[in-house]
Amino acid sequence: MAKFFAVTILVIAILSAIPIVRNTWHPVEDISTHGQAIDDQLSETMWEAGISFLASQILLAWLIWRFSSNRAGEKTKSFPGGAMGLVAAAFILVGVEVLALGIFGVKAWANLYFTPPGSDAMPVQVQAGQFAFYFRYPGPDGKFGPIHADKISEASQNFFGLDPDSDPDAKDDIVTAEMAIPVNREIRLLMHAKDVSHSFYVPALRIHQDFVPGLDLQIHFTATKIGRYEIVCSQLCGLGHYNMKAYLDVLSQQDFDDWLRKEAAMQ
Amino acid sequence: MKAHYKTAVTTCALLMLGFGLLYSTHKTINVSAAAGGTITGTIKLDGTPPHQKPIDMSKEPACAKEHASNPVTTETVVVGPMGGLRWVVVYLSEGLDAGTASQVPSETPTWDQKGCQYIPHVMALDVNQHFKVSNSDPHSHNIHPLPAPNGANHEWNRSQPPGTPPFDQVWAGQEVAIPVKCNIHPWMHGYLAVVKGPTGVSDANGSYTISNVPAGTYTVTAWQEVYGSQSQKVTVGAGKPTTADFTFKAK
Amino acid sequence: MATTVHEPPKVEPRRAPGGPGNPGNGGLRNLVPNDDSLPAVRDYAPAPSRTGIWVVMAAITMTFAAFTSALVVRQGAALDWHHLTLPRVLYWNTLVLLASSVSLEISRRRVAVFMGGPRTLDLKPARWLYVTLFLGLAFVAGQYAAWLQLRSEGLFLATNPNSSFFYLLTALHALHVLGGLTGLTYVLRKLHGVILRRSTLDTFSYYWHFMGVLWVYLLLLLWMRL
Amino acid sequence: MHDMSAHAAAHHGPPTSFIRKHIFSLDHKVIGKQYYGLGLVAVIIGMVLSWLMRIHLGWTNAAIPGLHLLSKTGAPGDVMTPEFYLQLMTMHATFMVFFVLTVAPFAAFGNFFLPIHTGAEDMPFPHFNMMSFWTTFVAFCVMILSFFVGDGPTLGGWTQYAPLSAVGSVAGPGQGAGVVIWATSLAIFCLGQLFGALNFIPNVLDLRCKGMSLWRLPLPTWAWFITSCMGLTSFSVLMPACILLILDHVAGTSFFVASNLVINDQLQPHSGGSTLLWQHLFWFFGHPEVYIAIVPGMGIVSHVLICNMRKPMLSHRVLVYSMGALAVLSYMVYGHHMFVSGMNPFSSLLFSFPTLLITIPSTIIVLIWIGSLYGAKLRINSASLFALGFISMFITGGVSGFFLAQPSIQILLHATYFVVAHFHFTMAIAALFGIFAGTYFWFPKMWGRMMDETLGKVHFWCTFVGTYAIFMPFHYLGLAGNVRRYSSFPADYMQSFVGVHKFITIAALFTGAAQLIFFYNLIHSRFRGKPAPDNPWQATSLEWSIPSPPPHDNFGGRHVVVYHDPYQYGVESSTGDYVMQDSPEQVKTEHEEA
Repeated sequence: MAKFFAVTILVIAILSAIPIVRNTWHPVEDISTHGQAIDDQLSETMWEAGISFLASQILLAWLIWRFSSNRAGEKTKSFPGGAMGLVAAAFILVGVEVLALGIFGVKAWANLYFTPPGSDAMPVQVQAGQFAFYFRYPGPDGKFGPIHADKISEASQNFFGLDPDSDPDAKDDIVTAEMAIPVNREIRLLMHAKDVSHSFYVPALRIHQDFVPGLDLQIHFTATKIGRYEIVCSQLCGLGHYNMKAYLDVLSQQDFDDWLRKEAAMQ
Repeated sequence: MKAHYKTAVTTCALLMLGFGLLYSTHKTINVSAAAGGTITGTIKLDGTPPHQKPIDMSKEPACAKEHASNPVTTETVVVGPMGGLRWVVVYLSEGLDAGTASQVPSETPTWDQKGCQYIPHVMALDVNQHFKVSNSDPHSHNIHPLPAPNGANHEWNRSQPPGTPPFDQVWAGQEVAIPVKCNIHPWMHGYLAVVKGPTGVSDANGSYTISNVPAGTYTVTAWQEVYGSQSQKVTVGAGKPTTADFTFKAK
Repeated sequence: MATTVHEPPKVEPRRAPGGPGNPGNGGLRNLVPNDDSLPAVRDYAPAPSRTGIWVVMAAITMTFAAFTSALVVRQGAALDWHHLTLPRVLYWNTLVLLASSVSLEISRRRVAVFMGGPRTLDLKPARWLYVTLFLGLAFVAGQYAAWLQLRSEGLFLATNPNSSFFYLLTALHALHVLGGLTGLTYVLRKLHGVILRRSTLDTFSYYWHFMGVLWVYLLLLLWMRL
Repeated sequence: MHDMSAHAAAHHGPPTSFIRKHIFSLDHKVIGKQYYGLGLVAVIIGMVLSWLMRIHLGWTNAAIPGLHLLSKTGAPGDVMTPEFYLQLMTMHATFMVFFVLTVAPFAAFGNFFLPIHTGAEDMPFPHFNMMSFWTTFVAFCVMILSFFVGDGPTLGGWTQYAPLSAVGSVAGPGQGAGVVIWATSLAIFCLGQLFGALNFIPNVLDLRCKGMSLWRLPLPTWAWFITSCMGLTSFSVLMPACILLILDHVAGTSFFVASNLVINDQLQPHSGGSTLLWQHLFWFFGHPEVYIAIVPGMGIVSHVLICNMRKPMLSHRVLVYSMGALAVLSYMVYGHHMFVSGMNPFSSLLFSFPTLLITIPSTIIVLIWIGSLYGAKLRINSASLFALGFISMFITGGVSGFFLAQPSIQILLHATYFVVAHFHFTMAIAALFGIFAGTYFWFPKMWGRMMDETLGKVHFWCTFVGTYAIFMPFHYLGLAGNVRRYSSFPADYMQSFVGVHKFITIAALFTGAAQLIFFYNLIHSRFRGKPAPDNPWQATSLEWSIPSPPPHDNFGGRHVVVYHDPYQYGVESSTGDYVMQDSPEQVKTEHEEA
C-alpha cells in the first residue's frame, strides 16, 4: 500500500511536470519592450519552483517507500542532520533563493512602474464601464475635453460625457470601441473607471492594471509587433464580466493615421 | 327601530346592486362603440436631426459580422424620407373613461434582441399587459429596465442565454417611458412606454394609428425620447377617423 | 477547570513572581509536578476571566483600530470632508465617565477590605457601585443628547463622512458601555448574593476603565483634524 | 463574571434533558460535534455549487435538469445565466472559506480536543462557547437565506470588492439585498469566532492541568492557540469592514463609493469614498484567514503523523515557532493580493518581500515533516495516508506561491486560474486533507466507534488522485492567461481551453462523488462501527487516556497530572514503544526536548 502510494506521488509529480517541460501551455508571445524581463523572471522562477517541487515530492515518495516497511525489531532512528540542520538549510537555500528572486523581480517591476513615460509618448485614454472598454484620442489639439459624469449617455454613444458645445478641447476628441496604436511608439495610457473596479489586462503586452473608481491611473508601454490582440477585464465587475473585452490593433504609423482619420469622420 | 335599520340596509343593498348593474352595462356599451373611433396622424421633425453616431460592435464579433454590410447607428432621432419622425409614442393622456382605461389587450407583443439591437426600439404597452422577451442571438444578453425609482414599476435585471425560451413580463403602473439597457452590450438601448388605454407608435414615415378609441374628447400626447412630450385636444366621433399631427422642433 | 468556585470569598494572596521552574500553575509559567497536594496548587489557578477580559479588550481594540484606519484613509481620500465641531456636552460626558471609573476604584478598595474581613460588614462598596452605574447611564444619556444636538444642526449619519464616523464610533462605544453596565448589574447581584469573587469585580473594573480610555481616544480622534 | 458560567459547567452534573444535552449544551465536546456537523452540511452545499459551476464551464449552454428550482430568474430553461454562475461562485467560496475551512479544523476539532489536551474539564466560559456555535449557526442560516431573497445571493465574489458591492442593485443582480445579507451574516460569524477565541486563549493560558507546561501541549493545541490569536485580530477587523459596507447600502453613507460613478446612465448619489479602503480592510483579514484555515491542519497532521511514525517530530519547538512565524508574517503580506490594484507600486514591492520570506517558515515546517519521516516506523492507515497527502498537497501549493509573491510575475498571473490553483492547493485541499486525517484519527474518540479502514483507503485514493487531476491543470490554464471568474468563454476568447475545462469538470464530478464514500463511512461507522478502545492507536496525548467517548467532565473527576512531553514514542516502556503523557512511569528516552 505504502509503496503504491510512493509510486503514485512520483507519477503525479512527473506527469505534472511534463506539460511545463514541453511548454504545452505558455503565455502568449510578448510584444512589449518591457516584457522580456518579466518572461525571464517567470522562467527563472519556474526553474526554481519546478526543482523544489520535484525534489521534495520525490524525497517524500522515497521516505514513504523506505520507512513504511517495518522490519522486525527495527527501532526508529532520528535524522542525522537534526532539526537545526534543516532549519539552516531552509534559511540558506530558500532564503537566498527567494531573496534573489525578489531582487531580480524588482528590475522587471521597475521597468514598468518606476520609469516615467517619454515626453513624446502618445496619450490615449481608456474608460472601463459595465461591460465594455471605450477609448479616446485627443485629436489634433492633443488635449482631452473634460469628462462630465452627468452627461454620460450610452444611448447616444456619449461614453465620456463630452460637451463639445461648451468645451473646445472636446470638439476634436475621437472616441472608439477598439484600441489602435502605432507600432514602436510609446503609449501613455490614462485609465478612468466609469462605475466599478475593472482591470486592463493585455497578456501580449505584459500589462495588467486595475481601474480604481475615483482615481485615474496612468501606465505606459510600447508595442513592437503589428497585429490584433485581446484586451480583457480581469477584475470581477458584474454579470457581464466574462464578456468585457476589446481588441488592440497594433498598426504601422501609416495605417494608424488612416484608421484615426476614419474614426474621426464617424464622430 | 329595528325595522328602520333593516329597511335602510335593504335599500343600500338595492342601490349598490343598481349601480353595479349600471356600471357593467356602461362598460359593455363602451366596448361596442370603441370599435369605431380611430386617431391617425403623422409626426414630423422640423429642422436638421442630430447626427446619429455609427455603432461599433467589434466587442461582439457575431453582431459585428451581422451588420458588416449595413452599419447600425444610434436611434435617438430617426427621421424618415419625408421628414417623418419614427419611434414616437402617441397615447391618450386625458379624457379616457375608467372602462376603456381598465381594459387590458389580450395579445402579448414580443421584445426581441437580434443582432445586438432591440426590436422594436420603442414598444408601447398597456398597464398590466403581458409581453415576451426573447433572444435571437447566439450569445447572452442581459435585460435591464430602469423605471423611475419609488414608482409602481420596479427595476429588474436578468440575463437570457442563447436558445433559452422567451420569458413573460408585465408592468404594474403607467410610465412613459421606461429605458431598457443591455449592460453586456452598452450600445443596446430601447424604451418601453406603459400607458393606459389604446396607443400607437409612429412608423418609418412618422405616421401612427390609434384604434378602438371610444367617442369623446381627449388630450392626445406624443412622446419622443429626445424631444419629450407634446399634447393637443381632439374630439373623436363614433366610427369616423380623426387626425392629429405633431411637429417636433430639432434643438 | 476553574475550581475556585464555591469557596468562601477571600483576598487572593500575592503570588511570588514566577520564573522558570517555579511551582504554581497557569499563566505562562512552567509547572513541574511536585508533592504539593493537588487541590492546594489548583487553588492558585488564576481566574480565566482575567485573561478573558484581555482577549475581549484586544478584540475591541482591533475593531476600533480598523475604524480609525478607515477614518484616516477616508479623510485623506476626498475633499468632501467637512470637519464638524463636537457638541460641548461631550466634554461633560468625558468627565462623567472618568468619575465613574473613580467611584468604581473606591468600591473595589472597600470590597477588598470587606472580603478580607468577616462577612458581617455592611455593603458600603455597593453604594459606590451604584454611583458607577448611575454615572454610566448618565454618560449614555449625554451621548444621546449629543446626537440630538447634531440632528438639530442638520447633521445626520449620511450627511458627510465626518458625521458618519461620529455617529458610528459614538454609537458603537455607547453600545459597549451599555454592555459594561449589564455586567455591573451582574456584579451587584453577586455582591448582594452569596459570593462575589475578586476576579469577577476585577474583570469588570478592567473593562470599565478600558471603556473610559477608549472614549478619551475616540474623543481625540474625532476632535483632531488630521 | 464569566467564571459563573464556568462554575455551572464544571460543578453541575451532566445535563439530563435532551435539549441541554444535545442542542443548547455547555459541553465543549458536544459543541465540537455540532461545529463538525455544521462543517459537513456546509461542505456538501459548497461541493454541489462547485459541481454546477464546473458543468457550466465545460458545457456553457447545456441545460442542467432542475436548475431552475435553485433560482427564480437564474436558470431560464435550466440554462445557467452568467449572473447565476457568479452567485454560485460567490456562495461556494463563502461557504467553503468561512463555514468549512474555518469551522471544521479550528472550531470543531479545537473545541473537542483543546480542553482535553490541556487537561481541563471544559472551556473556561461554556456559555460563551455555546453562544459561539449558535451565533455561527445563525450566520449560516442568514447566508442560506440570501438564496431566497429578491434576485438571489450576491455575485460580487467572496472578496466583495467595492464599489461593485456597495452601490446597490443597479450594479447587478444580488448586489442589493444579497450583499447586505452577506455582510450581515459575516459580521455575525465574526462575533461567533470571537466568542471562540475568548474560550481557547484563556483555556490554554490558565486551565492547564498540573504538570502541563506550555511546551508539553500537543501540536494541534499549539496550532489552535495560534489560530485563535489570529482569529482574534483578524475577525475583529472584518466585522467593522462589514458594518461600513452595510451602512453604505442601507444608510446612504459613502465609505467605499467614490464620486461621479455612472451606472446605467445614472449618476450615483455617493461621493468621495475610497475604493482601496475596502481592499485594505478586507485583505488585512483575508490573508490571516488563509492561515486560520491551514495552521490547524498543520497541527492535526503533525499529531497524526507522529503517532503513525512512532517517533516524535525532529523538533517540537521549531514547528511551534514556525507556525507562530506564519501567524505574525501573515499580517505583513496581505498586500500581495493587491499588486495590480492601483496601490502605490512601491508598496507592492514592500509587500512582496515579507511574502517571499513567509516561504521560509513554511519550508521549515515541510522539512521538519520530511526529516522526521526519516527513520520512522510508518504505519499506513487512512489517517496517516491523508496526513502524508496533506504534505504533498501543501508542497504543491507552496511552490506556486513563489510565482504569486512577485509583483512582476503577477502582471501575467494575477486573477488567472494559476491563483485559483494556488489557493485551492494550499488553503482548500490541504486543509481538507487535514480535516480528513483528523476525522479518521479522532473519530473513535469522538463517537466511540472505529471507522471502516477499507472504505477510508478507497476514499483516500479517489480524493488524492482526483484533487490533483482537478487542480493541477489550473496552473496550465493560468500560465496561458485564462482569467478566472469568467462564467464562459465568449466568441473567440480562450476557446482552446474549453477541452481542459471539460476534463477538470469530469475530474471534479468524480472526486465529489468519491466523497459520498466518506459520508457513508462516517454515518455507517457512527452507528454500526465496532466499538473503539480507549487508545486504539497506542497514542500518548491526554485524549487517549480517557474513555471513548469521554465522559461529561472528560477526566471523570480525576485530577490529571502530566509527567511527560506530549510525544514519547520510540521508547521502551511497560506499555510498549510509547508512554502516555499522564503516566508517572519514568523512561529512558532519546527524544527529550532540551
